[in-house]
Amino acid sequence: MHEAAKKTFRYVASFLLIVTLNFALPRLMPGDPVKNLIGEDVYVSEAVMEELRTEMGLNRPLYEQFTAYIGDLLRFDLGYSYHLHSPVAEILRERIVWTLLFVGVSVLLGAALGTLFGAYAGWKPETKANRLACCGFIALSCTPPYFLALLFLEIFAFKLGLFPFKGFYDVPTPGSIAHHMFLPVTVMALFSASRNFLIMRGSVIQEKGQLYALYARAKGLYDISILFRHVIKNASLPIITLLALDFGFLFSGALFTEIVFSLNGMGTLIYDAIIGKDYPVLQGSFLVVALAVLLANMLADLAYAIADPRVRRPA
Amino acid sequence: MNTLLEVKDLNVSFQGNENENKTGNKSENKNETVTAVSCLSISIREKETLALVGETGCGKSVVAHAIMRLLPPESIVKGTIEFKGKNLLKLSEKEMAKLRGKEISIIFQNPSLALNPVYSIGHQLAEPLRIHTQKMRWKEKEGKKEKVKQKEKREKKKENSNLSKVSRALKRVGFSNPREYMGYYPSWCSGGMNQRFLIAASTMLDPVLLIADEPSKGLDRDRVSELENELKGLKEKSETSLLLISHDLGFVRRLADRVAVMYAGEIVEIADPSSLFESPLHPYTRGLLNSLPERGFVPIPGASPPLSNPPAGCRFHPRCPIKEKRCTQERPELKESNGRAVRCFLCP
Amino acid sequence: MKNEIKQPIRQRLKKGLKQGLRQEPKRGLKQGMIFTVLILMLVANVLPAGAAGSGDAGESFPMSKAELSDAIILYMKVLYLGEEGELPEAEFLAGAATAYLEQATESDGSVLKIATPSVIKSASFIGDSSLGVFAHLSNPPLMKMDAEGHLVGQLAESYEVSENNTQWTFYIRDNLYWSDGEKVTPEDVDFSIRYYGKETPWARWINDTLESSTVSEADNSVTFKFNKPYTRINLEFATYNILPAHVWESIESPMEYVNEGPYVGCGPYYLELIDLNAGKLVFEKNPYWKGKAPAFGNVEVHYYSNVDVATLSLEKGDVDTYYKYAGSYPYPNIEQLEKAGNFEFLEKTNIGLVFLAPNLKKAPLSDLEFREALSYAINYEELVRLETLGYGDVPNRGFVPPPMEAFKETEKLEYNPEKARTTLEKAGYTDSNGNGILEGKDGKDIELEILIRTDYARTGELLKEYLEEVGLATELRTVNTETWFTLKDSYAYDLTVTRSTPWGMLMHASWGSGYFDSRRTGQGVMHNVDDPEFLELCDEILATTDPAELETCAYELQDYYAEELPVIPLYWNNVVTPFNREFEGWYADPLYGIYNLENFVNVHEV
Amino acid sequence: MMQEEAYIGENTTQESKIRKSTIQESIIQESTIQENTRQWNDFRSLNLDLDIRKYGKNLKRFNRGGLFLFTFFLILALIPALFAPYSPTERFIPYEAPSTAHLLGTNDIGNDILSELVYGARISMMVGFASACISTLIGLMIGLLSGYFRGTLDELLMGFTDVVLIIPKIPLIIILGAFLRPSIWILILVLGLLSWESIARIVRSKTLQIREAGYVKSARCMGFSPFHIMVSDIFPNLVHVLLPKFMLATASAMISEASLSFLGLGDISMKSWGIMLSFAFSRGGFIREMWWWYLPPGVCITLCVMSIALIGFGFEGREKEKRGVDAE
Amino acid sequence: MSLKAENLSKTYGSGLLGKGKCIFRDVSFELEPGQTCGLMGPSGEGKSTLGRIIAGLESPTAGTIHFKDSPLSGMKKAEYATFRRRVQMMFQDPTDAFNPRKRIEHSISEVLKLLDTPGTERIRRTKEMLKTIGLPEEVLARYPAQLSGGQLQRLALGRILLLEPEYIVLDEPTSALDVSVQAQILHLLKKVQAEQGIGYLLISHDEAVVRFMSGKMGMLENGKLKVFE
Repeated sequence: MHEAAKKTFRYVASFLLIVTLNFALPRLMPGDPVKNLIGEDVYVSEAVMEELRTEMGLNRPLYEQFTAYIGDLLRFDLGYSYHLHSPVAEILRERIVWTLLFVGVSVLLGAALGTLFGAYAGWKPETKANRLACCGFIALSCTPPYFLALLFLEIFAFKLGLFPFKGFYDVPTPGSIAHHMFLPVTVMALFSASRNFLIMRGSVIQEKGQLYALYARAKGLYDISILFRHVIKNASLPIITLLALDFGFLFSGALFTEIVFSLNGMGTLIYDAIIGKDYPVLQGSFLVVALAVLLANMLADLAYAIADPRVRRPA
Repeated sequence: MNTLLEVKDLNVSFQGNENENKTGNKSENKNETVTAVSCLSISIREKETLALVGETGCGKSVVAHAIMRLLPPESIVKGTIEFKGKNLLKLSEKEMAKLRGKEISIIFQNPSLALNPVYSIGHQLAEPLRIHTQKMRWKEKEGKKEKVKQKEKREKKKENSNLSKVSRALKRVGFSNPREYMGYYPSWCSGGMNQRFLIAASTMLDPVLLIADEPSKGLDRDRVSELENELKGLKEKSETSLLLISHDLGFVRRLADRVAVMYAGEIVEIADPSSLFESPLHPYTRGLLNSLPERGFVPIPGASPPLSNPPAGCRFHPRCPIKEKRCTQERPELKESNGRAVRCFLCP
Repeated sequence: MKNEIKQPIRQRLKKGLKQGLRQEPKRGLKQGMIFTVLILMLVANVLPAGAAGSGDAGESFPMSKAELSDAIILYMKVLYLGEEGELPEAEFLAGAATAYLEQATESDGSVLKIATPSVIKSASFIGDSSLGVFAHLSNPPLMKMDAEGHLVGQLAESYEVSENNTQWTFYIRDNLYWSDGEKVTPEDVDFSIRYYGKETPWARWINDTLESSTVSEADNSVTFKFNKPYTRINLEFATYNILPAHVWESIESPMEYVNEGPYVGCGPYYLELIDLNAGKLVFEKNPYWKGKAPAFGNVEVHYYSNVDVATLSLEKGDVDTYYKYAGSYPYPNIEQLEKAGNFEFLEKTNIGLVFLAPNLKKAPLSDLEFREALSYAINYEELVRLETLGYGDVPNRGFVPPPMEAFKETEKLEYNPEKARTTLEKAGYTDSNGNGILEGKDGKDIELEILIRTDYARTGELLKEYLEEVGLATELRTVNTETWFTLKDSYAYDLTVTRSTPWGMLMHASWGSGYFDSRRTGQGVMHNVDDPEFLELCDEILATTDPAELETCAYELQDYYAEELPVIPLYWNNVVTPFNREFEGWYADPLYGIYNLENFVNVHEV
Repeated sequence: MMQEEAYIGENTTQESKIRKSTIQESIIQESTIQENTRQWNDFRSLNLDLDIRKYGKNLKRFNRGGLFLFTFFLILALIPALFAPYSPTERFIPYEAPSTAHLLGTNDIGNDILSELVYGARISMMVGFASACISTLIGLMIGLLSGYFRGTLDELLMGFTDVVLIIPKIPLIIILGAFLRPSIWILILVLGLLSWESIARIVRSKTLQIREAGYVKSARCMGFSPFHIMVSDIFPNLVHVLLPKFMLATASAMISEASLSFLGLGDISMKSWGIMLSFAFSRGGFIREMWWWYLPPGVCITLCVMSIALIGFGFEGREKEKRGVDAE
Repeated sequence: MSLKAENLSKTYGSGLLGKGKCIFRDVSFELEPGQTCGLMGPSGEGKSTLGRIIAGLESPTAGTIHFKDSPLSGMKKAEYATFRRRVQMMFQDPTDAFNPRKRIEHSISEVLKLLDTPGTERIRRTKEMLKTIGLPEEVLARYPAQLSGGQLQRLALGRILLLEPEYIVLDEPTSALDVSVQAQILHLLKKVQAEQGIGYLLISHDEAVVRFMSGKMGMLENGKLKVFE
């Protein structure tokens, strides 16, 4: 129980730190958000700008802004985006659904693909096919993501004309969604898979050298069944941690894929918010991502406790 | 009594590591071949306990792994290992897999690591049952759909019978409430408990040959005597032959029917325990016994030679108190006389 | 919602799927693909959120969940059970898959599709700036600019200005109807203008200066009376979209009003749908449009967050033309499109241009001679060749490009490094310590910091090379647009490369003056000139509506540019718009390029 | 950029396990586990290590390929003049297709692409190595301190590390990239300052392990100062963990640099491969299908990163193999 | 002159929450120079922890250690430095007794440097030490991985002897070794004790070893120490 309390404390501390960072970082950025609000080539008098600044609460002292910010947070009010003309919470709710769909499917596919191939490649690392797969996945993980996305787009959407160029759908039907999401999901899944692959491979190589694997063989298990009956469960433990860590990366890291495929997701939201200094959106989405990662980490801890009996040893 | 296992001229060598050692001693580590076991011949009769005794690094565990064919594929194994008349080294991996766990079982020296940390004890104990009864199920699968329900029932029954078998096995190794322990995981239990689980798992299918690889290593005195009783009980109750590999002379003395002493990859002496311990022939055996506490910790000077570069002639000659000139040049053979064998020119 | 589709892409996909199934060698791959697509469909279907993108979309599912899973099972059977009987089933499935994409479409006429890199970030009709431009089609402003750059009426038939320039009367056309059948009235115009003034920050000036407005039912006119003279109201009102009063009255804060559509409009089309997730705007024909009947059932604006992807989709034929406000189709790709063969190009000199703005508040750029020398150091021809690939011209010293009203032919800028060097020497900038870098008046090495927005990275590189050629050390600082705004506002630069937009060239006292008048602020504005002569000129222009007077002032202004070099234009460029050969009748105005009402009623299929 | 964490890679296995076990089990149990592991390693080294050796060999093949590639790129970076046919700033006819004069053609302002590519190696690799140096240094210090002193300091440092780990990196880098002048040095600093957590964690867990080794205990017992112990006893034994991590940090920094360039946040005065690539996209190389322009920098990034990563993996593999040899 | 432990207790894992696990309570004993005190008990009962506490590597939860009649906790820096030299500990596992990345030579001379021994003196003392422990000089050039467990354990002892300790805590010094080597080490330990008058605290689970070495014997069981003479 003691450890659990410590963990909880650490999570809470992390959360508070994130909230503070979240508040401070966007405000440190240069540029006058009011000007960004008005738009290019428009003449506005100082008085009007001042008025707007007041309206946005940007000219109050920092600590006042901070208390107001915390207060709003407690009311689940993430503020209002003057760029996107909606309450941030609403925007986030809308976008998150899509990003979850997009990222979720990719992560699941990637995890499944990476784990399976990685396990097999780790089991027989010396075969040609596995060496090739390993090279391939390493190469994949070493490619800048946007480069891969653009290449995919050129080949499959432009050259072969199999998939559309942009958007989550053309008309909101499952068919259209599937058709539109195919390429971005493939790209993301490949990335996710390459990470999982390398870890799984290393993990299996390490685990299969353990004594229990040898004992499994001594019990009469044969070749690949040792992998599936004994090694894989041990070896996939680190994947749990990775998936949790991945979560944040995938939320924000989908950015490049989203830009290339013109997807209206969290990644582009964050990117636009940074570029446009849309404080409320920036804060809101950072908060959501950080919370998601925290949550994922907590879940990973739990999952770990369930999957690994070494952790939940009874007193 | 029939001979169950006959090992003849077993040679096991490992290809050394070709890349240079990080510590800088390039010349020493280059392309060396480690011959872990050379010209080893032993036989085990049915219901017999043969002990293989020797110090760390003398190659005794390699023998065990060679018999089970658990050595990595890169190792070079020569000679014959005949088990019930079949040469194990000639069997295919699949055929060997059928033997492992069913006919020949092994208990590893480190029970906590030999058990899979993420599966429950019950699951792991039942595993040999599942593995070695699978063939039946395959046949069932050929049946048609109408048999599916029956099959399911049978499977459930099988699972239940498996469970009861497991709990019986656990009881046998001294757990009064096996059902509770079946839900435990290896990391929750002490080394001694794990040792017993391991024994239970390995003897689940009443193997003809049980190999115990340093079972007493790392255990407390109390635990060792428990283990001793365990093995004694096993010997009495079942038809199992035991190949006991250990460095603990006292332990061996109490359990073995015959003892083989190994030094630097070779067997230097084979004898029954009483004659071995009372009148050891080989100078190494003598030295070894003298360094025991009860004989006043009289050490053998020097250290064991590296297996990668054994001395010429008798491998023990650099440390031998009674060596002669020929000991340094010629290699002695294992000479047998009235039930004992010894590898020394100077011993009758 | 019903009629929007019958895109070639769908058909192509359908064809592709069917062909794919028939092509023996690649069959496995394609089957796998279709299978995956089906699975994805199921996933998407099971996740209700996935389909909840737009409220009423749920009804239009052509297949239920059960049907879908049936299809998948069927498909699996096809995949795994033998070769026989495969084709019909596969065909059925290809049909099933494409049925989703097909979406009940009784087409009436074709669809005009426009690709743009200007992303719509929010479904806010008033709030989103890109959307504001695209909404000209559905809610045209009062005025517009014709091909020659003259301001003419659009919703307004004509306008009048009072003597003292405070009172502007607009006469509204009387054959205009909103898409809900209501007539467009002067009240709508009055409402819209006041509404903007009240609700939007950028039109706050209206609120501040509009004294009164009167609506006359009789001559269908609206009169705005301001508390100070305005001479460019006709231009200003070429940008404000007119809204139906009866709809927007009830909307409290329009900046925050987010709605995916439809919006009532009075143009030839009205905005039917803003679909952020699909990345498109759909315009539907206005049934009450009394003008020339447009040739297309729908107009769709497809936006892409990546320019390359936008151009790829154009090249692919997914869209018919390309539009970017104040921008051209990327020059390097024109050749590619020409090769593709099914595109024609509309080329027009941009009234906006790319220029080099010196920081006049800081030595050495505050020195005219130094600027003069600078102007000789730049190889304009190479810039034109490399930056515009020939779709541009070497600019005159007078800054203003030819298509603008009252353009005056001033001296062409000249590339003469020798002259640059001698000018610098004469002006006292010499390299006395022999390190190859000229020293300034304070004896220190001149190191110029060139601030560039990422779009002009290459220009910056070339400039650096040119300046170093004549002995001026330079440092490039690339910043993203937003940082650039901050830095140029605090005059933290020596030189900066930026561009003017058409509207920017016209704003304030026109002829680009809005960028340089130090009394102004704004995102793209340099506000670097506080020379009273210049400011006076601006005021003069701002005080008159008389064409002749304006022209004189304009000439004077251009002479000022040429003499004082408060800005060094780098190149005049052309706006090149590719359009699908299947359509004809295009024209472009200087302000909004091809995005004007004329095109949407006139362009038709060949 | 995205791969950043991918390279927690093979080490995560050990690391996470150690993390969990240290958290959940008392010190006694930990030491018995360590003891068990040690015994197992002894055993394995004597009898069964060949499997791992084989694996090591396999990795060595990767390693050799990686080393070869890496040396190639390193030579490019060190003496570009030897390989580049022209100066990277020399201008010819723009948009030339590959020819004998210009093996990879010319770009939009007529620079020889091959020369640009060759000269880009130095900058790309410098970004990678310099930022990896920073992050490794920070990670090493934090990991060492928290692993050696444990207790409250450990709690604080690791808590901090956890928080840093959670912060989404890319947006933060974009913010900082936009905020600060996009000079290559700032970029290096930002990348370096943001990617030390995984190194800190692995160093800490390894330090926790080494701390319990006999030679560290003896050193403490003999009165050596903590500083001396850390520098002279612990650090040398961390090198093999650090080296692959360093390599992987280098690789991910290079990818990050390329990604930032794509978003226009790079330093265009330093023509790295990332900048080249971003120009190839923004200046029409991609749509004009000038694959000889946009593929080479992309492929170079991938290959170079891969070579570095392979060396990193190779080190890890060798270490696995080494552990066995040591115990013999 | 003695090393005294008074009422030592140790509890693990106590923190803000939870009580933690008590390892032993109220353990007191005294070590005399030139004598061996054996400490036995089942594994996991905290023998090693007690050893570490006595060697000053860990602090007890309660109780004090007196070295030459001054308590450890109240020692001044200089005093503590002397204590640090005079009380040493030898560990069970010889394979990790030396830094695997350094030659033996290096590890040894580091210790001598710590003692501010001049260069020539260092060589002399190293040679002397090797003679004492009975190893040839070649071992100095080796890495730990190239030496056997017995050799390493000898060297570990030799390194400790350089510091001229008065007490050595021997934590299972032979249990990782083979019987024949164990005998060698035990004899060496006895020889050194006879020569230099060092007091040993021998921790072992092997009764025979303890009997062979020591006069006094303690049994740590269930957190309590029972002493037999």
